[in-house]
Amino acid sequence: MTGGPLLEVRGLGKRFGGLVAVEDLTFAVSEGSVTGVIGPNGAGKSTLIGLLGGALQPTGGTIALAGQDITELPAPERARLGIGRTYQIPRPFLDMTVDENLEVAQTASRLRLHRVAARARRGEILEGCGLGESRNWPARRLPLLRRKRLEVARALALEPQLLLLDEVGAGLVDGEVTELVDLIRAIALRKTTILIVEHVLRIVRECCTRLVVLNLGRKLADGRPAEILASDEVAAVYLGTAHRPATGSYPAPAAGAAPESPPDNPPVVAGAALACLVGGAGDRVGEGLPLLRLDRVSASYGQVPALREISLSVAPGEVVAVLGANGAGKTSLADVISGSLASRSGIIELAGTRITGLRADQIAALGIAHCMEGRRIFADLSVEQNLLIAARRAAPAASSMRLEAIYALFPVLAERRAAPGTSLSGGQQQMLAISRALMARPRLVIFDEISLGLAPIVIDRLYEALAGLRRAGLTMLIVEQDVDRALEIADRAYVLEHGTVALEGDAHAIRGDARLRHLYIGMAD
Amino acid sequence: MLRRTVPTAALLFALFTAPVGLADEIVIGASLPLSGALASFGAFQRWGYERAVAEANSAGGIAIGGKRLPVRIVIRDDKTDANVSAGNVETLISREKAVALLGSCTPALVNAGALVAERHRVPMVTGCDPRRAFTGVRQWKYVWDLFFDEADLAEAPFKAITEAGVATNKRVAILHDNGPDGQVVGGQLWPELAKKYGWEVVVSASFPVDNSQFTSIIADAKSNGADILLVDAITPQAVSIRKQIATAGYRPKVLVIEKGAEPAQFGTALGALADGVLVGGYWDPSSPYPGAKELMAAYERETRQPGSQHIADSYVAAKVLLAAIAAAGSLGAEPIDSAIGKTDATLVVGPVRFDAQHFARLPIVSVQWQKGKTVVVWPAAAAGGKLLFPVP
Amino acid sequence: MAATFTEHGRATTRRGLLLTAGGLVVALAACAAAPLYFGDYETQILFRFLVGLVLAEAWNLMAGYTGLVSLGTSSAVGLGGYVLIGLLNHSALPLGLVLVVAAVAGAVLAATAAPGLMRLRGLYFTVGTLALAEALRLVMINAERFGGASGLFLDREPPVQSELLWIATGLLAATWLVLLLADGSRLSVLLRAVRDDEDVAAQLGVRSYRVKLAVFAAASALMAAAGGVQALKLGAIEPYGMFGLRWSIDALSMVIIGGLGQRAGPVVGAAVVVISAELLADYPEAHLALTGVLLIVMMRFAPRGLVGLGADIWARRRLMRGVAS
Amino acid sequence: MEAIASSLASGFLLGGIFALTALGLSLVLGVLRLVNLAHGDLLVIGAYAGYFLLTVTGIDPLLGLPLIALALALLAAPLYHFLIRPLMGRGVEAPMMTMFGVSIVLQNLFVVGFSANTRSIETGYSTSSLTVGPATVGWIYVIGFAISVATVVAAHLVVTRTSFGRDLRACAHDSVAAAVIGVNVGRVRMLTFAAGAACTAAGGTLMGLAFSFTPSSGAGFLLNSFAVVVLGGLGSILGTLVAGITIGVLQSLGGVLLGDGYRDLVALVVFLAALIIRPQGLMSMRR
Repeated sequence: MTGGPLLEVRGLGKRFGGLVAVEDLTFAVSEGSVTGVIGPNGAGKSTLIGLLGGALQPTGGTIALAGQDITELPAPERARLGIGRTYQIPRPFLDMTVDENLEVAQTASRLRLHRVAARARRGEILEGCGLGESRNWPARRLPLLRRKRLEVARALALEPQLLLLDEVGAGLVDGEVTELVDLIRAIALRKTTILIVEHVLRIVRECCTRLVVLNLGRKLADGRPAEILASDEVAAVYLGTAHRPATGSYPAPAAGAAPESPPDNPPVVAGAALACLVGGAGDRVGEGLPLLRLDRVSASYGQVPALREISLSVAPGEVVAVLGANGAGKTSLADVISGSLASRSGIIELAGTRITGLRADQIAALGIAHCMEGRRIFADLSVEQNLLIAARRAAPAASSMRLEAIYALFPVLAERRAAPGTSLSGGQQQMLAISRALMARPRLVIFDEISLGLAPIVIDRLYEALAGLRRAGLTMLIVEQDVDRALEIADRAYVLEHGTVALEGDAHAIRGDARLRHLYIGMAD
Repeated sequence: MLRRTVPTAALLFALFTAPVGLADEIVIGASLPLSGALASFGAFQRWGYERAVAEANSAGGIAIGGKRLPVRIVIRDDKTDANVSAGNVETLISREKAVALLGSCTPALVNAGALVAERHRVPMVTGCDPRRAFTGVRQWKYVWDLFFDEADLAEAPFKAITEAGVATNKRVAILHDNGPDGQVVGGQLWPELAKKYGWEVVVSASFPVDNSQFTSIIADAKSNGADILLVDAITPQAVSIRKQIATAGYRPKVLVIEKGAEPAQFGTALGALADGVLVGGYWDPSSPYPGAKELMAAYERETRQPGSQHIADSYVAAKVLLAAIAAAGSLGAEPIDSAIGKTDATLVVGPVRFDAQHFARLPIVSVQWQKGKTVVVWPAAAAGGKLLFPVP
Repeated sequence: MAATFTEHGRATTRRGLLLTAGGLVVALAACAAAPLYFGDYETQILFRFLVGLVLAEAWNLMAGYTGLVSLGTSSAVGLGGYVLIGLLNHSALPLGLVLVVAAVAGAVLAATAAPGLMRLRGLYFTVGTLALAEALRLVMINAERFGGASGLFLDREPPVQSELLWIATGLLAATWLVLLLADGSRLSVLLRAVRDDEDVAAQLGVRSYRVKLAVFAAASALMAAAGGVQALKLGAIEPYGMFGLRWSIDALSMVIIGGLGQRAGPVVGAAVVVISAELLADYPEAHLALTGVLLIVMMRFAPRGLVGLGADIWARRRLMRGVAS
Repeated sequence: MEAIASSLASGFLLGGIFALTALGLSLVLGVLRLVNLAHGDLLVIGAYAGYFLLTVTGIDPLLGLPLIALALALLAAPLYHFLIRPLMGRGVEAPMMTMFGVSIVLQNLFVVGFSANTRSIETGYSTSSLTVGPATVGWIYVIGFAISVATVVAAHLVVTRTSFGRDLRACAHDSVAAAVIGVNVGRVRMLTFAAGAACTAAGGTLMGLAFSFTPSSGAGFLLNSFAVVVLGGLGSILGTLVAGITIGVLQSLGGVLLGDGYRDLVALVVFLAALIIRPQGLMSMRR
């Protein structure tokens, strides 16, 4: 099935200023193979994709494609040689139709297809990627999952020799992953060489013929997937030990493998120490009265409805999970509560006070903190300034007390308190984002997709912190892709579908509800 | 689409084609810089033009074919842009059916409009365009200009200083803008004259008309010990230059600032710092010509603003044009044009007679700022005071 | 014209494209025949409209199609004007060829500036073009060889009004031809890809630099030719007018007022700007202030330009009618 | 020698004043992403304010500087509220064109209200000179430099050290995230716009003292400020100071070497070159 080396990377290095992202990396990819690149956050995986695709220029080493040195070639020329790539966060041409998105790649590619043949080929690719129906939709209308497929379809329209897939599995639920695996296998059958950067180990395990493990920009291991995934060393840096393999997305860590260098050794923080971060002590008084109540709230982005008449409530001290497939309206719900998306109708109340129509900052002042999707760390502020900015109207003594509590919760932030916020790794940025939400001493925190794109060990770390906050009595609304993680910590859950509540109830009950799984799988287009 | 567009377009065109000059009035047009860098000139000219027209109308209008017709002047703003000036003149001719035109100010704006008038064979009388800048464009047939000759302006300070018999080291520094007239006066004439008068040019520099800093040239002039500083610049730059001379600690004994130092605003802006500055002028209310004092008095009474010589040449240009229309007794371009050419009158700026190149030369006097006022110091015949020397 | 295009500025079908082309030919024929049924005045206004429209279409080609928002229109206009007058005065080339050379000069200017300017993105590009235009103006003011601040005069008589109008119509025809190519050919997806996301386009094999350069050069060529036609009409040019910021602002405001990226935007915008400037010039006391107020009001209440506003009103009326029936 | 020294010293000091005149443009560009095409006209307002303060009330414009700044800030706030705020989030062109409209209206108001005459603020110190070693410079340049540097440094401290500065930087980077953590983005933007106008007005008064001005002087001021802002890096405050002084010195070098006619050209060419070599500006690494 595999031939000679199609891609050869020798001594590849990339520095950003003083930061080493990739260092002295050497590996080869043989023709027709599916190679997986795995590693914890900040290992340099996305940088590698950038270097191979030509978006980034290496600071050392060479890259050869089919024997030709392409190190100096700019991105378009590499694409014309047959390197196609996808983006981790999909970047479709929003103002074009799905079909036109593919046409761009065809028009620019080295193959000059006739109009009719090109059109037929696009149809074929779109069908193969499950986008046949949306062919003439504007890409703007596509939900996230379909955008991810469009990424792949568009890269395929280049008729690539080498396809680079960057985290195509991130944020997908089980059923969706199955479809993706089938798709990748189908592509591989067409003799396209594939390089996958992936966190979702199921994809790696089921698709790859070979694995490369990166850590801190260097190659840690290289070999057959079964061997690599069984290796203690790999398990230690990559998988951590804390999390149970609940869904099968994560392989069981090798027994007894202790992490050699745990990223942030989680100290146990007593609930009492966190108390200064939890506002709304008085919220408990009126037992039975919800802290947050949404009554038939609708919202839309432009003409596209995002939420339809959603009703929901969160009691003081309660942890509520909001679940649902991509595009179900979870993030819109979070945005509507915090005021960053205007509602069109319905009522939102915080402890009986109507907050509908208030500005985001007014809502924040009333005690709702929103830890937004994508972290949204302020690049121009240091870690500590990122934290302090959220402690508004707090006396200096109170803010420093909160800072201390945060630093106890996430010691790594204390170490890097003077560093610019965006110089942190992805996991650390997420810690900062969570901490920033807490600094306001909120009565209610909305956590939106805090696990997205993070290594399992980091996610473990974050959820431990959330568990601590729960013990301290913090009211939380957790918007999460990862059903098991969320249901593990939540008291109750709502499952959204097409902007409405499809299912709600006790976390236990939801977890066992057959409809949950059905909803998810049914959602996968 | 087209079904809708055509009627709409037709309607729009009809909207601004409506009133054309019927034969019951005489329409003359002018495009003036009422906004932009030269807006201050435009304001003076507008007043001068309108006053002349008002006088004609209060005298009962002008007789054409035995019938006295009122005069209507249409003024459009050219925003100190030559492209707009040309466009305005076109509109004045084609839409307003102006039988004759009055000019804008400064060579760039005047010439742009004048070329359009010439092409459409519509007579135009203008001021504000010095001899070489005007006659250098082409041999005009329908456009007439009354203004000073650069040669006269350039030589006036030389004569004034020489005749006053004051002692300088005869080292001269020249700073001039590179506009058409600045180039002629500062770039060509002054160096030639310096040679003729036996002065030594130690610094000669040009700068764009809208330049704002002059520290290098001034420092250069200062370190070369020039007693005489000749400057040619428009008013905003003239004010800046005078201030920068002071801030550089440079004290020339003779300071000439052509163009820019003429209007009253120069003195207002600089106060005592204006004193001693020499500038050539073609008109002053104290000029010994009929109506000079009255004209300035009328301006200051009506506008409550200090006046300028530009009210005089614009007033006279309009007077000449109206007189020519009256003399022609016709609204035809040829009769009016030939009547303008025959102008021979002594008006508020002095005797006006056009030469073969369609230019009427206005005599130059040298005035000096003294105690916040301008005083004619040369020629002796017209002088109202003595030359202040050295510059305080 | 607008009807046959989608909102994204692309002809949906080949038939639509042909219809559009047909409509444009009719419009051009109407312009060319204007001197027959219009008086001098209307012909002059039409000429101004045509020159403005060419600038606006060219500007829209850059901003609306590839996202290059330029404040440097005047550099190409001025260059075209100077090249035209210079060549007419000092060579025996026929006028048509001189106009072509002026256009080529514009393209060369773009190609020369591109290696630097194209490195700039977004606001930086805009500011860079502004700086380029100002630098060029200052060079011309100081360059005695090219007449310095006094400028140049055309040695011969300029063509008569109707001929000028035909030349301008021809230039508009060329402009529309370029736009039809940009709209209808396979190139159009490349243009829009570069506008949407240059990095992604590059990863798909689009040589975005070349695409942008082609657009920049084509637009500059058209602008330079328009400058040439304007100079031909004036017969006298000087740097303050030909390289003035006004050209840049005019082109930009025409497109913004008409509707950025809207196919009919430049036509509507050019008509509004030229006609309102003409009407308001009759009130010299107020016209500048009114121009400013008009611009502010337009920005506030018609952010997608008049074409966008019209489309919205049209859509709402249809909706209302739908509800009623 | 003496001429060169004086020229360079003047350029250096003037460059400091340029930094102040550009500061407002830089702030507004950084926080609101607004290309303020009326910036030059705000400078002219500052100059007129200084002029009329002196001629009408007799208050020295330098003493009245805080008053002028405050007045402009109060004028700018409604301007933001009614014209710019509704356009935020609609791309750069619409607010840019709005400010161009404001610029046209302002120029027209100047002509109507104050006539088109050239003005200059006349005080004793605005025309007296100071000689240090081989260099002679105007007192006003020295005073203006001191005021400008003090203001720019103060602005830098406000932005980097205060909680308002923190809010401001957060808004500049991600206004939605800032709003969600409780920053009143609208208020921060309005204050930034007003503070920018205040700095601009102060700069305008200094320009009026050092030079002359007319209703249409704004365009020249605007281009100069643009050069400073871009060279310094959009939105960078200390960068503005460094860039202002760099441009001032380079202009003087250009003036000395090629003549004052090439002053602006030299600055523009350097500015273009800098823009192309380092689009982020000279000081973009750290604020």
